[in-house]
Amino acid sequence: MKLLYFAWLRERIGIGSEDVSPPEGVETVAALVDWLKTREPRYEHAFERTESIRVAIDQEQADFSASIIGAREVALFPPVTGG
Amino acid sequence: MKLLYFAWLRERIGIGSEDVSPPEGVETVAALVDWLKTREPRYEHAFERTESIRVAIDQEQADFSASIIGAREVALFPPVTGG
Amino acid sequence: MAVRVQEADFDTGAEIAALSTGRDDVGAVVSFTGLVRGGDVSEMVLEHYPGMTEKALEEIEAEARVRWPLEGVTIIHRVGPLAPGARIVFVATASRHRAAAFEAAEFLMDYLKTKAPFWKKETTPDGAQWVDARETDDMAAARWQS
Amino acid sequence: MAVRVQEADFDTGAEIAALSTGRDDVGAVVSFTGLVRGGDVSEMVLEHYPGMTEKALEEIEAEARVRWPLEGVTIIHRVGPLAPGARIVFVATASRHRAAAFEAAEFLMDYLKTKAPFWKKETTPDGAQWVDARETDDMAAARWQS
Repeated sequence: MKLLYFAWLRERIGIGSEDVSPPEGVETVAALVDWLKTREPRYEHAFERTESIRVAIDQEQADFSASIIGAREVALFPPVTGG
Repeated sequence: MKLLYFAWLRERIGIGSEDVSPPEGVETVAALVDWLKTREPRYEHAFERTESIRVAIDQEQADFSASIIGAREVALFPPVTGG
Repeated sequence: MAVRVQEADFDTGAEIAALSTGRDDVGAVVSFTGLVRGGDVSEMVLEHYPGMTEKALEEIEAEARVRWPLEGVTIIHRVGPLAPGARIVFVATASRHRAAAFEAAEFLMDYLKTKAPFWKKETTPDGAQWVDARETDDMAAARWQS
Repeated sequence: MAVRVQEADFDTGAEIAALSTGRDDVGAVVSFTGLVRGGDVSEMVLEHYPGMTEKALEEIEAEARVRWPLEGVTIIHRVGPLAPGARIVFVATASRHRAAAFEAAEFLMDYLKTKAPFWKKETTPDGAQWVDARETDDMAAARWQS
């Protein structure tokens, strides 16, 4: 599964994308984020306030409760500020 | 006093402007129009439906009840349709 | 000048750019361009009341500037004969924020449609006819009165 | 294509004209141009999510076309570094009548601001900072949901 990070989330994690294989049982965005936070302090720091993080699964907006099973691309980012 | 006519009012009266000296007692737009209607059939025809005629006194929108005493320029025209 | 009545066509891009050129406090420019629609109409002629027209447009602009924080306003209205597809009218508003620019532009058009002394005459296969004022335009203008 | 994401600047006049060129059924074109405001800001950088951005903008356009009778829509958003005064975003709508063109343009901007994956980073004397999302933008977008 490909993960993408944008804006300050990208900067805190230090990379824009990575390929991961979450362990069995990690089936939602929320679980994915919890698992990432256990990996390294930079993830813990990046995801410390999940209420200000948005998610897209395969380029469609989604919720933290959404399933990531079968997803090819999960993007995590702050609220958008374009326009 | 200068009178101006626009759009179909101008066409019905046959001229775009004229100088008039209304008789004493003609002190409002309504009285002016009534006096004009007595002059010739083309005025009678032009002003037959006064509810669809608008007026400006010295280039400011006004009502039929407005005074024309001291006015230099009175314009009569249909509802505007620009834009 | 912010208000122009002219026979000549105008350049929408240049007018939009002029509202923000050389300054960095404008965050939003909204423009409206009105065009002659064809269909049965082969030609349109715009008549106006020289002198009062400019005054009326300037009053409309002044009213918009009282209601919204605007950094700039442009109003251009063409007169004379116009073919289908031709530009008739242009309104542009510049502001720090988009809501003011949008609202002011819509207000300007609604007021212009009901308060500025222009009259349209259309030529169709049935001949030339003066366009009737639309009740929906009066309603659109009325919503700004509170 | 009606939706473009690009580093290059764009020509507002040409974009507005393109929506009515060669046709006579468009009576109204409304455009919005968003610009970088200066003040403390010396530079702005726009980041986006390639692939999803275009998709999101196309969905926003499709939603506008469902809600209003539009003859044309153009959305352009720049990415990369931008100086104060530079154009960032452009939205234009063409319709037979002005109310639809105005409403749709405002809707497109409100939705774009809250749903399209762009992020702004500003450089000020205090350093470079990611711009916070504004609650007023969420409120502006929410009013279209009924």
